[in-house]
Amino acid sequence: MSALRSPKGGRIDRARPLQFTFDGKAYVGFVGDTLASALLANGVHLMGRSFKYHRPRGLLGAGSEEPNALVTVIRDTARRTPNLRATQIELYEGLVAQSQNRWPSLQFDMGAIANWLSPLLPAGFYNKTFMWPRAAWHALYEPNIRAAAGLGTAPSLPDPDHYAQRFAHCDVLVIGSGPAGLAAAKTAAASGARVILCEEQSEFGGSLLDDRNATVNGQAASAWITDTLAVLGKNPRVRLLTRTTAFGYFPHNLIGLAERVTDHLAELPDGKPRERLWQVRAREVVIAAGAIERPLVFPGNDRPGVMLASAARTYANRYGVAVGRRAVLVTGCDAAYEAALDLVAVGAHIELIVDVRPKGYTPGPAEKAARAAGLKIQEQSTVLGTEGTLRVSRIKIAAIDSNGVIGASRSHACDVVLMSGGYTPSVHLHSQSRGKLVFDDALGAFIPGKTAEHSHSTGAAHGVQGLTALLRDGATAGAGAATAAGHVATPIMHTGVALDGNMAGVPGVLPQATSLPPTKAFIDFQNDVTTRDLALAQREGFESVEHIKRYTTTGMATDQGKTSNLNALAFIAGQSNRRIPDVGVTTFRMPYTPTTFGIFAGHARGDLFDPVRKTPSHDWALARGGVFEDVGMWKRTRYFPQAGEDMRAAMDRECLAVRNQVGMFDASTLGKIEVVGKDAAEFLNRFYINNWSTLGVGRSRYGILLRDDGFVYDDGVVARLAEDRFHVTTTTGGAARVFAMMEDYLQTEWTELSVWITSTTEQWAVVAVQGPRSRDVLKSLVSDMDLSPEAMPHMSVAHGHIAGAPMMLFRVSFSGELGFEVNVPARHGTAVWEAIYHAGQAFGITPYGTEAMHVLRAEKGYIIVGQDTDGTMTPDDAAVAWAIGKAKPDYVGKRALERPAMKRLDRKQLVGLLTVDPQTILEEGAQIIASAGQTVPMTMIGHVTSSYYSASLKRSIALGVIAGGRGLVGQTIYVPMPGRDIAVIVSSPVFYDPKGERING
Amino acid sequence: MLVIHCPYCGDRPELEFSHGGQAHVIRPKDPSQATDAQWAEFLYLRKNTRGLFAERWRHVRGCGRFFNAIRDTTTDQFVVTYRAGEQPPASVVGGAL
Amino acid sequence: MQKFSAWSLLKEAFGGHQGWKTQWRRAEPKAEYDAVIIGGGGHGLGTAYYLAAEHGLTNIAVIEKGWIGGGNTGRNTTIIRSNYLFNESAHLYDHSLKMWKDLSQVLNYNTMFSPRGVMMLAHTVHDTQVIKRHVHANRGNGVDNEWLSPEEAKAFCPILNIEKNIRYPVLGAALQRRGGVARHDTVAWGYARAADALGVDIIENCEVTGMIKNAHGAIEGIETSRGVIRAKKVGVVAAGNTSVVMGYAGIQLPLESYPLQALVSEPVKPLMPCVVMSNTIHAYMSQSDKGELVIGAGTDAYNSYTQRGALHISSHTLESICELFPMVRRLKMLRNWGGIVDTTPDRSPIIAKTPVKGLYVNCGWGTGGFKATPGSAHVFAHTIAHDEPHPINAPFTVERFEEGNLIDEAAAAAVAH
Amino acid sequence: MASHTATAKPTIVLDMSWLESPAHTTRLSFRGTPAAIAAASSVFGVPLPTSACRSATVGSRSALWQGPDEYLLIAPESERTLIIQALTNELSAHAHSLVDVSHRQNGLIVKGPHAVWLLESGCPLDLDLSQFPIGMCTRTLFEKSEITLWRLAPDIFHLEVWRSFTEYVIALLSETARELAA
Repeated sequence: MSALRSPKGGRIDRARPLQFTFDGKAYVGFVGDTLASALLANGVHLMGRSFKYHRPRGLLGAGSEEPNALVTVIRDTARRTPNLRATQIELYEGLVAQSQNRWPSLQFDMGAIANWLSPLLPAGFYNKTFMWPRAAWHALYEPNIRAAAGLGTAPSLPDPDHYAQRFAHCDVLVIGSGPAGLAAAKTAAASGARVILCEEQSEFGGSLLDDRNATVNGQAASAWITDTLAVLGKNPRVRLLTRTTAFGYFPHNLIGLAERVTDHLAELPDGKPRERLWQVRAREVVIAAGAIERPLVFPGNDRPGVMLASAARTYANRYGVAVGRRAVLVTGCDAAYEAALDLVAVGAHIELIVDVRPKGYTPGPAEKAARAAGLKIQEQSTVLGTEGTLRVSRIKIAAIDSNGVIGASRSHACDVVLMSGGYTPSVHLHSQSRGKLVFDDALGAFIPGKTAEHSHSTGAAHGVQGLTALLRDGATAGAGAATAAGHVATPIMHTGVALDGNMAGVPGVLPQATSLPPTKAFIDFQNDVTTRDLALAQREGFESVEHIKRYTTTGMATDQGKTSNLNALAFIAGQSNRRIPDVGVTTFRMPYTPTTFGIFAGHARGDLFDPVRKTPSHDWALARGGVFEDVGMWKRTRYFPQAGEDMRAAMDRECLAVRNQVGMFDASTLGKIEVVGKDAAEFLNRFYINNWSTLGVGRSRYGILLRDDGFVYDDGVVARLAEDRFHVTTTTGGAARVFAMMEDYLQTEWTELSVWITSTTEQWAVVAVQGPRSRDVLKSLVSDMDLSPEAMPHMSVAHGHIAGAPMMLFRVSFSGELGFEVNVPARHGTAVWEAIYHAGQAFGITPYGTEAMHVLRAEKGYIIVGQDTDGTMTPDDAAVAWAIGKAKPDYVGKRALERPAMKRLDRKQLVGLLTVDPQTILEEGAQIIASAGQTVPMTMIGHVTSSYYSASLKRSIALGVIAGGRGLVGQTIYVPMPGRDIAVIVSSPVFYDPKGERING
Repeated sequence: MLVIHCPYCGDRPELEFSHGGQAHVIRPKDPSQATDAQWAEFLYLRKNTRGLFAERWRHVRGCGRFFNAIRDTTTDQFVVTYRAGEQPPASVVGGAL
Repeated sequence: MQKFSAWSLLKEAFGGHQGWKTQWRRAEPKAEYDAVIIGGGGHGLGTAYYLAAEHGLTNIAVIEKGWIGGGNTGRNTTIIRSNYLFNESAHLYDHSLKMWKDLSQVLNYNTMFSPRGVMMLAHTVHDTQVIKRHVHANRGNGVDNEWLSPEEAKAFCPILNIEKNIRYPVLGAALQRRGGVARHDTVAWGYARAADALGVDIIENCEVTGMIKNAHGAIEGIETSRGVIRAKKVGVVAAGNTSVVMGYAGIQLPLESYPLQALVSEPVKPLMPCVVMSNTIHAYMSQSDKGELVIGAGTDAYNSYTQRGALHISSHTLESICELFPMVRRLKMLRNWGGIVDTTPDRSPIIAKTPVKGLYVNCGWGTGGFKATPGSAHVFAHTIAHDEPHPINAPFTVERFEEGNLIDEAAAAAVAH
Repeated sequence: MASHTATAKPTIVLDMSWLESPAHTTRLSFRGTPAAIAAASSVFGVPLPTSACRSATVGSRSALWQGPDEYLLIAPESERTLIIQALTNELSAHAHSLVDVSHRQNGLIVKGPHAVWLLESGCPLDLDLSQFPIGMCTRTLFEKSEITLWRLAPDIFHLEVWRSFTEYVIALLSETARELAA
């Protein structure tokens, strides 16, 4: 056992030692230790290097406020976690930790040259330099700045761990489990309210765990905690969460909690997530987040060994560690005297207590206790500097006389300096919720003011002091919250006995000699922001606290200014002769402490990233080597390559099969909407551009949908199943939005119409059977329908059965061939697909995918909305104006088509494009110019929207849109590609069977 | 994630809703009579109120209904929600309409 | 203006940096100016600078309700690119990109413009078509943009996940090598300092509360929280608050203001050499000079002035980021913030004269205004000085919505089928 | 991603007893006027609830409120034709829409002591019995999938999930259930 570890006491388990390494060196700690406490017990203070100057740094604190001791914990190559605070890393057997931002070693870091160059690197130095020579910024300066910046190193492999998410609801969420939080939870739970109590640390108790002597209702604090937790634990309406940080307060009382589930374990249990996001919707929130001690600002306040007094208490009382053997306490706060007493209790020597408060303050209970204990106290003094390279070794103290004149300095040997500037209530969550802050002059800090949400700040987070007061304030807050949530609650009061040191302090910078001190006085430790930086920013005219923050980066490090913000404000106030509240306060934003990306992502990875929507033929296609594409959330088969085929060969084969024999295609992804009601036709008349009144029952028609701005939005075939019933199809991607748009008009514009819509996209599996032999294939499977052209002409629809399944059969073609679309209830889809495939063998049936489908329709000049159109095209642009029901007084989009720009003759119009060289295939998206040989900027008159090789036509074909394109048919235009202009002849968009004879086959 | 009071289903999480833009924008009964400027106003001009704003929501992952709400755009707190076709309570109309 | 350079820095270092002057004066509003710019963001300060530097208007003021650069200038993800589809947009943004290149030297203020390359990912066949259309259109306009295979994309950004087994695999990418990032605050400060040196008054903590028109309806001045300021010309560049300010002049614009979030990780050593954007799965990421991963999220669905966004929006973004860069999953979000973006129906800006004589407006930048800062300011200054738009911003009128001449980049990206 | 070292893990045997796939049923989407709703109640033999988010069950038939004019009628598969015919015949005088959606979605039963815990991993609603009582039914979300959630007992929930989302919902629930095996 190291000499710094007390023989007994603390909350560690001395019977269970743990081996761990830091920077490759082996150490031993105990169960219950943090990495920080274990290293301290081993005499290690140097734990990190600062961001900018690479100064050696030790621990400042003992909790999540720690700015200095950032390390990387490495479980394996992929499980490497940078920038963890040593104060929050629970020790486990075999823990491997590494220091960061240093090379070659923590003790000797070349980067520390920045410290020697620091006169050249004041705040904003990079704004003023690195501008010459111009090219050097990107080539030289920036790469070096980047390499020097950053802290830890990210893992190089994907994170194999899992992250979970969960929603939770409660009446009262209590954040923090110190005396106020526990009292609040106890009262709220007793009222019958649903309560969640969350605690950032590994065990409940908060500040009570740091106090040796406190009692509650006559019981030792630790025993009271145990009893209280037992009561809460037995209540089924209470959920207790440790290692859980409330990181964000979102609108309407949604609180984000980050629970660390396995990071403290040596062996990762199978099935457990590493961390879990709780999205808690609380009726009322009790914020009992405590207060954080502030450092004092004096020259050399950043040496390893200079730390917060409260941290020394925590290490002594929770972990049984003396942070040093010979300590000097510098304080502007009564409560810090308790640290000196606690340190004595773990065997340290208090060299001196320096009280920096101006004369005239009233000594508090802790100071009186220290005096009673005979500790040496020097009043009305200041610190002029510290010494020591990797650890503080001396401190220079000077008295200040009644005129404020600083006297001669006297140096004291020490191995640790404790400091306290008083306590800052943790108002972060209150502020995140948009609650107001008010400055408490007595405390010297901001406390929560008016709330914006249903929240109750309590305890030290509310500026309350003294154990009994904390317990009462917590109980009152708990009762208030439970009552507001609709329960009958009475505060359960407790009486606490503790030393109750006063937490008020002296924000800002200690008085200094007028000559420049040789060492720096740090305000923001991690980002190396000194008083000189803040002064410079003000000198340069940065007045707003937000400007100063951004210019100097104070408060912007990974601790988000938990220990520095108020000191910065106080310094700025002092410099500009303003009061702290007049300087303002920077906005607190989520997260309270840095929060792992993984918990925001949760399970969403791979197939769980987004639902994978599969059609009934999916597995069949997969088994046959089908290649898929993503269309929205759907997987669609692009093509079915046979052995040795590339995409082009497969497409050619599939296309020719449809043209010459028969092909089958899974069209199940198309959106389907059943429109029912006596006004169904009237509704569709108003909604689509077409005239539906003339559509007979059992017939279908191609419909075009615009938005009210006149641009093409969707298309699809609409069939009339009965006088009052239509089956509407939409594009695959358009299903949801067309449905929503229909509901919008039905519910809010045309409420007089008697029409209802129902989505049937997933009710039907759809197999398109296309090609000259399609009728033959179906005939062999259908016995109860007449499929003859007379009985079932093009664009007809009828009902029957196929392979034992009820069928709605469409005679329809998106290929230009004789074709049908077989609709069967979806659970029959796979069987019917296979039945058609088997029956089709006799006719050479070929499954085809979306690529062949695209070629086939392009050969016929059929557009694909979203490919041949974008959101800027009118029906006339897309050559589908023929579909407009001309006599209709109105339809969605009609009025917009009358706007001047919509009628311009130079609008881009859909045309066919035939390359002069038939084997040249244009690139989709390629631009079109009127004349060859243009230099940049070219006059681009259109672009290629679809382009393929047509195996049927044995040449390339393309569709495109060209300004005034229909007037250019027969003319040569050019598609400029790097190094050449491709000559293209403008043509009709119908390349194959222009008379449309095959469709009637 | 806001809590939105659906006039049919009660308080529900924002995830279940889609926003429908400004409320009480009425499509002209006879668009052919509208001037280009009036049509542009119908299509594009929306109050971008800083303060109480009447807007539409649809409980798309719930009952499917469109409804109206008055929300303070400076705090995101709702004042009231009411069914489509209804007018908001006169006491809260303020500058929202 | 005090010259910034390595030499001045060295010189000042010897004097303990006591000799640095105020970067811009804390000006008191005068009773009257030749022109007043409302809005002290990058666009507004830049407008003032170019009015002074190129058009000789030096009796001008920038009025800012809070602190300069405190709006979207200081809240964005700093992505700079010009690979827009339509000629109008490409000309505007490329004008800007060309100005970025020299901005540090022009302003004598290191804006840390870093042309690290901006890569836009394609995840579907449809994405590929849309992105290639951009590549070709950009080439025709002399805007660099090249198509990369997944392997080439990974070579350019080694941490990019191009495995085929992810939900939306990367099928390719468009790369604009001239694109990149800059340090956002420096743009406001650099313009402020340069404008101040030319005599421009920069007035912070001054909220506009009204507009004053003369009997003929022309602009005569503004009312502010610090009194009436007369002005012959007023330019409004108030981003998310434009509707409110223009309302004082009785003008309603087709704008809606939405919350937009961004976030950064804790700083880490360099791992992300460029900017990667994925419109399909909504993720944007780069790494700042400090080492923070800078990540953009989408807008919330509803109008709001709260400057904050919802948890599920940032979660959605991080899902995508973790899928594309699975080694960042263990890194931590350090800071999240929100801005108010003003969007037009076609998501392109309005940079134009208004029906009120002497009143000009520059707004509607939506989520993409930062990249346009120098170019936007430059053409807006021209518009104010000449009472006529610069040829580059001539198409960006308000009237285009009535006529139907929309410049709708998003609509042109269409939707998948 | 193939090369990382940390994936070798013992296989967990997942307890799937919390999940059940009920037999296929008839599902009808019924929408109509209040009069049609009243008429449908008597024809279907189950009073269609007029309170939001409530269900009614008589024998093997259930009516689930989906919206103020929209119900999901659930009945044994064998009764489909019968019910459709009866409703169509009897309701001809009332404006309504009846659409067979039997194949549009699948039913899933999530049950057992962890049912609520499992559902809370993806459903944003408060599933406390006081807020989501037995018989309550509503469309909602399970992560990125729309579902209809219907409570049959304190620890038994019936989910209706669109066909192509079913695999996703089960996979997510199973992912959460891994913790139960741990």
